[in-house]
Amino acid sequence: DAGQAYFDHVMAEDSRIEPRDWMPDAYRRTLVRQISQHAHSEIIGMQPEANWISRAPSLKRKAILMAKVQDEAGHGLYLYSAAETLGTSRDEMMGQLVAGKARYSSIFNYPTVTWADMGAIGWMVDGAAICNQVPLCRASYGPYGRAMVRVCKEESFHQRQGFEILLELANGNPAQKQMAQDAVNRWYAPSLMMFGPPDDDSPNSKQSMAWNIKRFSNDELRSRFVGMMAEQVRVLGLSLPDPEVRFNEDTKTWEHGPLDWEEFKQVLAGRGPCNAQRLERRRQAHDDGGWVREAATAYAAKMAAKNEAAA
Amino acid sequence: DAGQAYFDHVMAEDSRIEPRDWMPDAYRRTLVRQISQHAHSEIIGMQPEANWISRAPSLKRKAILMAKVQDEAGHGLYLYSAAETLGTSRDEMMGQLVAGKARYSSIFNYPTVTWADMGAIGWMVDGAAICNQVPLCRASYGPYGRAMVRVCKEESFHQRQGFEILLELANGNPAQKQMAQDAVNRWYAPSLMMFGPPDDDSPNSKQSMAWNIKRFSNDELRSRFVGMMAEQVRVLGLSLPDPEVRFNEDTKTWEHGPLDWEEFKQVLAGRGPCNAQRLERRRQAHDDGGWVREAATAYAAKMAAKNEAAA
Amino acid sequence: SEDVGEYALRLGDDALILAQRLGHWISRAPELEEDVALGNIALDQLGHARSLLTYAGAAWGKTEDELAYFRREPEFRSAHLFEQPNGDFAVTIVRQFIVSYYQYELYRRLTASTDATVAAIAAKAVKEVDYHRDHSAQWVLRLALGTDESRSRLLAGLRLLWPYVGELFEDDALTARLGDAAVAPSSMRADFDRLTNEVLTEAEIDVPDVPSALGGGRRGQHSEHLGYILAEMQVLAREYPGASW
Amino acid sequence: SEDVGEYALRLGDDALILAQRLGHWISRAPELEEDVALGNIALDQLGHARSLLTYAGAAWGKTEDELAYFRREPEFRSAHLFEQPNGDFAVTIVRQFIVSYYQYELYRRLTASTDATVAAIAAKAVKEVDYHRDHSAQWVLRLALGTDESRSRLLAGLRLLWPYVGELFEDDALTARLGDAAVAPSSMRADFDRLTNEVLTEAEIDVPDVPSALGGGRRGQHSEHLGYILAEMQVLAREYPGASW
Repeated sequence: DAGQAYFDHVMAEDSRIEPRDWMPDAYRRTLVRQISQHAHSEIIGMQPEANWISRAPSLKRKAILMAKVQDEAGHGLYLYSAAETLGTSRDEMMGQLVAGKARYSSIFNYPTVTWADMGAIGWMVDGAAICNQVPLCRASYGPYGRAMVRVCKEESFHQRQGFEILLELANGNPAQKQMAQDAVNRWYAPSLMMFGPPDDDSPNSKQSMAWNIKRFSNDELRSRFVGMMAEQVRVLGLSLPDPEVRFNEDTKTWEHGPLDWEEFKQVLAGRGPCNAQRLERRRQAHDDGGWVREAATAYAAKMAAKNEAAA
Repeated sequence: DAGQAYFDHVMAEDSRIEPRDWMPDAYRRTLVRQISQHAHSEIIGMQPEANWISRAPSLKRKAILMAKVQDEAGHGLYLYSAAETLGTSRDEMMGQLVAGKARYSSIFNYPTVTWADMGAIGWMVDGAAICNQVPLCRASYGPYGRAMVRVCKEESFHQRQGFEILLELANGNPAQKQMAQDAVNRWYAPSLMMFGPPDDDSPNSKQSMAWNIKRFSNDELRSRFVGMMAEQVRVLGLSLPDPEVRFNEDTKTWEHGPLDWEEFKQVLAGRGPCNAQRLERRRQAHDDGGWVREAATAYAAKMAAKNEAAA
Repeated sequence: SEDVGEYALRLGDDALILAQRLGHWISRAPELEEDVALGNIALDQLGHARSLLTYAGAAWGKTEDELAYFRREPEFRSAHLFEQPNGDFAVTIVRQFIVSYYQYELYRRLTASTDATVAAIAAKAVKEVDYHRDHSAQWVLRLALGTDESRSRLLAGLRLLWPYVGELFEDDALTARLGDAAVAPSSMRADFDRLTNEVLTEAEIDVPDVPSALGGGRRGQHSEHLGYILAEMQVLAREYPGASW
Repeated sequence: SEDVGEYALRLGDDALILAQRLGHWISRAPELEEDVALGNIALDQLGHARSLLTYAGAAWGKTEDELAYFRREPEFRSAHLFEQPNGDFAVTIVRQFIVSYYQYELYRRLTASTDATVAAIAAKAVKEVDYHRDHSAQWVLRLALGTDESRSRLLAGLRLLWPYVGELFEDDALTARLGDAAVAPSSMRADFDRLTNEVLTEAEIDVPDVPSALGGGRRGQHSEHLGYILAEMQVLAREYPGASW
């Protein structure tokens, strides 16, 4: 029919679908899942960093960290809004998250045990997120692509700040340098796994590529990321905990050592060090805030009725 | 009548009234007020010391402090039980406390801002309490007197521990010694005021003396306490913040400088540094524990019904 | 001068401790918009604290971080209100309501301080604090007129925190000596009362009739809360003295 | 030997961190009897911690206080369960339920340790822990069968904390090397399961079907909570290094 034809045309042209356009149900469902997972990741991703706001070792770093975590709440807001244009409400998506029925990026189920983790998250985790997200700025669904443009701009700022934290530590006293290296060691493999399973084990990728909501394969993105890390880690004077990282002159791609996909699956299945804690904390904040949201709604209704009566 | 005659006889003999004996209403009311105030003081008095359990600077001190605060809960239990024999339930008394309708010793409305306060509270506050309480071991109401015997035994143990804390600090580094002196300075006047207003401003004392639930006047007890402090403070190598403390050879009593009774009244009226905080914390614990007490009651009822059915 | 330094320290410590308290809400707020809003307010306060502590430090040759991380409790000059725990959202809103109306009056007057640096810091701060005022007043109305539960929580918050209002408006020798470089705290009380009252009246609430707490923060006598705040805030900086971050 | 020291450190850190957590309840419990009971348990745990840390310290020439107050986070050996926040009373009871049944099996076996000191500490501890077991089991029953609210809170607590059970029963190279001086953690699991199950069955509750958390406490990899616990616990001692108290 006409809708499908227009949709196919948009895909072929690599142009954009907007909220009122017809779209296949599966496209809509996939997008809602992908965007809401991304939004959930921003929200849950606030926790590991919020964990160090109160203990940041200088006021400047405290301000930068606070602003960063706050930006993540903002990203969550844009992304939930983008998903809402597809007909699913934020309440519903939040409900799925606190009920433990929605996914978010597994990386946030690792604990932040030292201040250097603030650097490693910024540099590596945000770095990986950027590699993933820059192509999404051209995603075929308009509101999603536009949200990603804003998100990516802020993320690259965050990545630079993370790099600076590590640089300062790497140039600090031996204990600080050790703290930085230790954080890089701990976050290296989990950040590589952020790109998802290897291509030969990634069943949904093909359809998402056809719909222009995925532009590069998991392994392509991972390789690009490894290259970025390998170059920048030298500036830091630190090292990656993977002796097999190298540039393959034949394939012109970066290669890395084997990853423990068994651990990845464990964490994904809820057995990460902080899965229960992250979810419980979100649930608690949601539950504790229930009476506040109710009050705001009741007040808005009263004011609306008053204005109505006055009009 | 016969009840009054027996009661008067007991008072004259300085003997004891027991729960089933007849007693004047005013005697009963005064006792309930006095014993419950004492119980409340034990309960509220846990807070200033509990404030340092988590930060106690050695494991030995932590254990001693924990045991002390726990003992105070125990004292609260004995005293509420004694008051209950007069026909007022613990629930009712607790209800009055959390509603802000009952009094407790004003001393607990001062904050514990350093570790040395653990020493000063033990040495001075418990010291004053003992001066007040030892005569109450002979109170005319039996259950009260017997509760006081147990309380006093533990209090004098606590006082020695407080003295030890100060002694250790006074013999420590200069900052520790300063911390000790500073705590003694802060707790000195409030602990003297624990004996209540001067005799010429203490309207209820006379009746309580007649009923043998008060044995010495406020000023007599205060003077005795000042003497005790004046002697012990020399062992500590510290000083009392009152140049007018001296033994009057003529009257054979200890004298001290003027006290700021205006501040005393302010704190009594709720304007102490921690009045609101202490009450709120007790209320919070009481409210938070509501569902637990309900569950225990419901469970007990179910078990009773089950046993009934089985019998 | 040291007097101005001491004065900047008071204001800076108020802002720093409040920022520390508010920062706890980020990732725990009742809705995402409030994670953002409370985060903004915390950032503003932290910004004011940094300017004020930097200026205060100049009097003693110390940096903002030396003042924030290496002073002990009695050296802090924050008033008790700022140290009070977050409590539930209503308690936080009440604290914000008192603080922002107080700080607005303060910074508004300080824009005319005879001390140019204080005046410049105040000129920037007053605009931000005006937004904080609006944020807290809106929430006071929503909670007061929203549901029975929100109203009763708000009233409880007001009773809990109103005792700490008095300390904010106490004059002392320092503010007297500083004259027009500072503001006499008592001179702001009438405007504070009038403006907070307007909001409370619209919220159908009477000013709580509660006794005033004793205070003492400006002399380094603090509530029991400050020790915990500092233990957490300073732990890492103190573990690596002299390190750069 | 250092191996026995390391083993004592594990058990001592478990007890120390738990005592620190439980101590918070004193003056905050749902009823006075529980202020006393939880205080008793905290004191028992602190006592065990002191014996164990004193013995552990002997291996490196350190005192109990040097170990408690001057180690950093990665040097602690507590399992994650002990670090978990108190939560509401139900969460604390669930933590106690797991801990006390685990510690009972542990200390019961350690009374036969080939290390005489470990055996002596265990002989004293097992009696106390037996009381902790009884206390927690009674409360599991009361909460499970009391009211709807208490049951649902208890179930939530079980789901929250059961993931940390696995770590307690993990063998590693150290426990293997120690042989009969220690207990192979995995060897206690069956008895733990059987005995906790008896209580849960009476409480009409199924063992929660939740994934196991990763753990790592024995290798110094801790939950995010430990840093806060240590910041508070160590603040004063670290402020005056070398001081005597």
